[in-house]
Amino acid sequence: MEKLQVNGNIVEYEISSKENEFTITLNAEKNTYSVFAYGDEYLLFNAEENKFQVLDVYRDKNKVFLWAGDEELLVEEEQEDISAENVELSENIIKSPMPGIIKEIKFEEGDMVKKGNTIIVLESMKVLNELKSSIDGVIKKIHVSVNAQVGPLELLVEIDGGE
Amino acid sequence: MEKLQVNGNIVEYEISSKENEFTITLNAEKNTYSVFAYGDEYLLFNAEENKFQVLDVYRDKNKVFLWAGDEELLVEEEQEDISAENVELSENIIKSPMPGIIKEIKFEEGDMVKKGNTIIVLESMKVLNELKSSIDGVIKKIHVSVNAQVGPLELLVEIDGGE
Amino acid sequence: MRKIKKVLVANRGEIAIRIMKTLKLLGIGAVGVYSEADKLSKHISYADEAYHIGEPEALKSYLNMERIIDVAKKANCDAIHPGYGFLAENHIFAKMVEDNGLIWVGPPHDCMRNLGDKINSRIIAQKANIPTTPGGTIEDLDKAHELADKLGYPILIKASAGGGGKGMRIVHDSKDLEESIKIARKEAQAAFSDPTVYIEKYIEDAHHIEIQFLLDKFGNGLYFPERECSVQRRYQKIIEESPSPTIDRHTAQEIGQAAILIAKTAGYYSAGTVEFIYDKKEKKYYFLEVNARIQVEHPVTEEISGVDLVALQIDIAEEKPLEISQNELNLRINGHAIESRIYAEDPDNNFMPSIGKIEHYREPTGNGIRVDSGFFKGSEVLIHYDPLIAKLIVKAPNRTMAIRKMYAALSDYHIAPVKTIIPLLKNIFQHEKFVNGDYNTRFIETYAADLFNTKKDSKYVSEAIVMFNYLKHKKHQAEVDEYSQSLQPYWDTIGYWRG
Amino acid sequence: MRKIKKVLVANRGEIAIRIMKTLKLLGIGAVGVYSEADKLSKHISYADEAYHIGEPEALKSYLNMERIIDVAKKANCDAIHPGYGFLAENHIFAKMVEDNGLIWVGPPHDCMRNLGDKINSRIIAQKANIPTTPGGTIEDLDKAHELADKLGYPILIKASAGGGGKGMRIVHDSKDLEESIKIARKEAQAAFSDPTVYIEKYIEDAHHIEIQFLLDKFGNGLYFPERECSVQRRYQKIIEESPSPTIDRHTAQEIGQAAILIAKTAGYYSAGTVEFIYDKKEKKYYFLEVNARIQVEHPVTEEISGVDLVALQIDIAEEKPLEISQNELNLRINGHAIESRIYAEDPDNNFMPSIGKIEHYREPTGNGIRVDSGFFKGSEVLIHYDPLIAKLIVKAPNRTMAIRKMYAALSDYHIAPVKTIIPLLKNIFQHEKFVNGDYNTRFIETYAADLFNTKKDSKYVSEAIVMFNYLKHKKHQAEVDEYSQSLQPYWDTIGYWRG
Repeated sequence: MEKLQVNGNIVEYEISSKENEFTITLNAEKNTYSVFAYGDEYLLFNAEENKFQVLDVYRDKNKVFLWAGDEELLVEEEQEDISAENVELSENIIKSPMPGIIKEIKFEEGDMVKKGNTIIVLESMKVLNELKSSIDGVIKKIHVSVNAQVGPLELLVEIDGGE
Repeated sequence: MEKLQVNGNIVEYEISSKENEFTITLNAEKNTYSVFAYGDEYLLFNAEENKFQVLDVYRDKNKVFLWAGDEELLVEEEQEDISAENVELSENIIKSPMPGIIKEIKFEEGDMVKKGNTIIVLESMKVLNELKSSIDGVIKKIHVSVNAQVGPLELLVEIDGGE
Repeated sequence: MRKIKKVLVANRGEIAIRIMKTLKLLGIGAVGVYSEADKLSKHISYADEAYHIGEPEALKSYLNMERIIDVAKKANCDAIHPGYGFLAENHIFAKMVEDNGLIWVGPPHDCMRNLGDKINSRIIAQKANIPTTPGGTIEDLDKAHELADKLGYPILIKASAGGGGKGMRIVHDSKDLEESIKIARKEAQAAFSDPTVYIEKYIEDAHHIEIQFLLDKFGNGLYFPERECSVQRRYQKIIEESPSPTIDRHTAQEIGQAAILIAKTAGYYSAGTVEFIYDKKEKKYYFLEVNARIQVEHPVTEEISGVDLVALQIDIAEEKPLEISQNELNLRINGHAIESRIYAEDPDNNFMPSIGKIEHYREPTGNGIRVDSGFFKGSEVLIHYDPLIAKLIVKAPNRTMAIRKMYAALSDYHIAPVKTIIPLLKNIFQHEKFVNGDYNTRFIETYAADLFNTKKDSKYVSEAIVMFNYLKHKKHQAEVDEYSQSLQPYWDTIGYWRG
Repeated sequence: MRKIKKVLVANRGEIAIRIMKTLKLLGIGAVGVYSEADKLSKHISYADEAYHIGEPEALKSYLNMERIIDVAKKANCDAIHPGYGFLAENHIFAKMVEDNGLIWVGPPHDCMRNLGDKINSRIIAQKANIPTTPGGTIEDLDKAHELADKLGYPILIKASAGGGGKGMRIVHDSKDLEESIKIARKEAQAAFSDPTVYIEKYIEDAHHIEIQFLLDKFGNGLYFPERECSVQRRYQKIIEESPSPTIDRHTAQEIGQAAILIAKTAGYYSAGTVEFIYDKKEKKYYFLEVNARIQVEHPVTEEISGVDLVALQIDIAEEKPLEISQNELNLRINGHAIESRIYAEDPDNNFMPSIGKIEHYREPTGNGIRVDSGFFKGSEVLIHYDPLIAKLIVKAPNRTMAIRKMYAALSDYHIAPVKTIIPLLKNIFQHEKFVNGDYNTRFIETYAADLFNTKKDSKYVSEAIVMFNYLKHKKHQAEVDEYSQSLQPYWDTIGYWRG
């Protein structure tokens, strides 16, 4: 059995191939497809069922974006889920949700803040975004200054939750 | 001096390059272009004159088709002109001007024919084309039969001009 | 009224795609068919299902009536749309479709039979008191000579079952008459399985003007503004525009009404076109023939009127009445539309078809630019079928803007290494006579010296040479890069590929 | 009358391209400008000449008035077209353009000044006896509280100089009023260099209905069928359609006439749009603001009317009179058009802009599908500018067909790895409420559960896995092929490449 992530779901399958012909077993169902170049896309033909499907693809390292019919799919090699360990951290820090320019910093290091207080005002594409604290605590460290340009997911502010 | 054929005309030029910057001297005029990828095309920027030109290209072996502005250009490595020796031959033979199917052969080997006589009727894409003799002479050899499918520039009939 | 749920499109290429697109918009299932040679052609991807129907040769696939009807029944279709060409004007097939309990998206088969015969269709027009070109049938060679002499050379020989210039010959001298009749009969036989030909007067300052019309089953009719299709090569249209720069609005209305009259006299319903020859010198129009099908150039009419002719064909086949009046239609017409046919032919070599694979293919895009194409990168232009790669249609507020848009769009249409008539088309749209609307059916031959083999000096020689050298460099570089990359195949680290 | 020969287009992206295309059709020269970040952006290739005007930051390039006017003079332009955004509604720039002897392709600058101030424009509408939403200016915090309490929460705070949702805040509770006014003032200052904001009643079943109009310098006016732009995120439109499914033809006419009346009262000429809020429950419309420019969504109107609004802006700037009457225009309207804005934003992550390079880019094509795009493969979505990649416009004979065409076109629009709102748009066009024309400005929030993060089971899992494996194989194979090819470099036999 091999594994891939399709649209975030892990899928187990078996596959074998001969030239451009691929036989895949998925959920106990076996299908054989021939793969052809078709303009800038691909055509998969399932001779047994007389069914064909056109797919446009883009490969980005070990991810493949596919467009088939009215769907867009994302196929990836299975990856460790690393988001879990970040969840806790995210409580104590404010990261930039998007690239932008720091327009205002409402507190200083050492200030007490409450959950929901706006800490930073970030301008991105002419819209002001209020970045709020998700906990009660004390501002431990401010990593940016007003008018600084920041990239996506940059660490802006650390807040000490007091635990 | 280097040579290339542009739209069939031989052009002599000098060229040098550094990274994506090309300096070309043509007809005693010197220009420097920077080449950039531009979508699926290319953009050539002439900084000195603040001029740019978008080019679409297709390379077929040692030929390059280019599209620039409202022009289509063909650039080739210089080639020997081999058409001269064929001129004489073409008088004595009939070749298929395009792929098609032989619908009718109006003479047999040994028959006398006159200049302008239709020798072969070739059907291509549902249109009947009359292939005529360009000399007076005798049919020496017929290489095809009725209903045969022929490719482009295949030898169909040889005519002996009597010289 | 009846509801069509699934249609078999008995065609290939751009027209099959164009029909299937409308079927989807109407929520109707589309079934495609393909010959062996068309296994990977563009049209099948627009079908919900597609079926193999035989060998590449049209006779064994797209003209295989039994096979097509079998597929339609097997796939549970309730109707067949024939497109143009192939079986579109075959009344035997139309009848066979209906005898098999399927709906024929087209005119009644007996009406098709009557109109399909050009000699007979002239009689129908005469019955409707619409003028026809002087001419007549060929009883024997002597009578043919007599008629031709009376009309005066040059004369035209035309296939009675014909269309699209097939089986048509122009004869300049009585000594060529016999041979020309013979050839025309053979061509007619080959193309239409009917060798009958007839003779027509050849009009010198002739304009090909045609009227798109619609008739529903309740006698409601609509005629659209005329299309002028005078730019032709080998008697086949390559450019169509609407409205025509040749005739005035009063004449357009007169011809439009004549078209409806003829169609009604013939007992027609569905979409159709009446073709006329307009003699500009004499300011007279003559009935030529009725095309009892959707035509190649129908998009020109769609663009200036906003209607979807295929959708209306379906409506009529579903026995719905037409919903707009002639007056409403007249008032909504706006702008100017032109179509160029992109044929895979070498214009500088007597329009020799250019067979082979399209390796480079880039379509123009933009507001008011429509490309109805049956090809993409990697498609083969096949010997078995018409060499029409695509139709390029532009729409703009007026004729001047439409011509400029067309010229720009043609410049942006990049096809290689297959040759196309794009260079000729570009020359036409830059030709003063065309731009001034001053052209007739002999335009291409008259101005051949301006239109063919006109290699101008290029403005981009330096750029072209730089590009050639750049590509050489890049190729070399790519090889070096690929080589070093192959030493550390990131993608294949797991290396579990099984052959 | 005066003749414009060369126009500087003071903009970037799709609107710069769209304007330049029309200039070419009119035989007018097009001069482009670009910031450092836009050196290789798509719009410059549509210009006959293009000039670098400064750093990526808009303030130092596209908003650099002196620089732009310098370029226009240097390039011998006789007019400037501002597009939308940037300097389009800057009356100071408009005046500067005219003071420099150039033609401003837009309304008179004093009229722009009056209308640009939303508070003032409400007064103009009231003078023309057109209803405005209840609300008023903010003198001090107490008065603001008083007014808000009178209107009843929620209320809207809007920038007087504003547009496009910038500087706009909805306030649900009096305790948030002060902070919201502060934020809105800052946003307004940042976006429009003017912190003035005002308060408006918030209408629950609100529809954003707007009227495109044209006025020439001779007092001739034309209004077009209304556009409904109620589908919004962050108070910015993402879908526009015309005609609206909400109002009837009588109301449309009434609102159209109101628009002309307001524009005339303001002393307007050129193209413009009057925005209204339509309260469906109360069947009442209120004047909102005038957009004194060409708008993002103008193609929707072009598609159903056949006019070229940019060409008509040029005509009016050339002091030509409008050539068609209101009645002629009304009668030529046909079909239904919809526009989707393709923003580079992640709809499943609070519309976070998705910055970066577009590596895969494939536009939909076809009859009645128009893509006004400023991007291609390799383009960067830049932090400095609006994340609008393109506008996708469809036209079809009716709304049902238009929605189906839009859904198919969105499915054929392939962009990666930059995220776009295409998945959201597809969900909207499949949503029963939208399909039934039953939506208002709160549509997206109301049906958020249906529209976001809706991962359906895929029908193509097998095909996707096969393709993944095929590509792996192909990559491997390509490396092997390239390697063997590099051993016999056909192309480089002469080997004369100099580095």
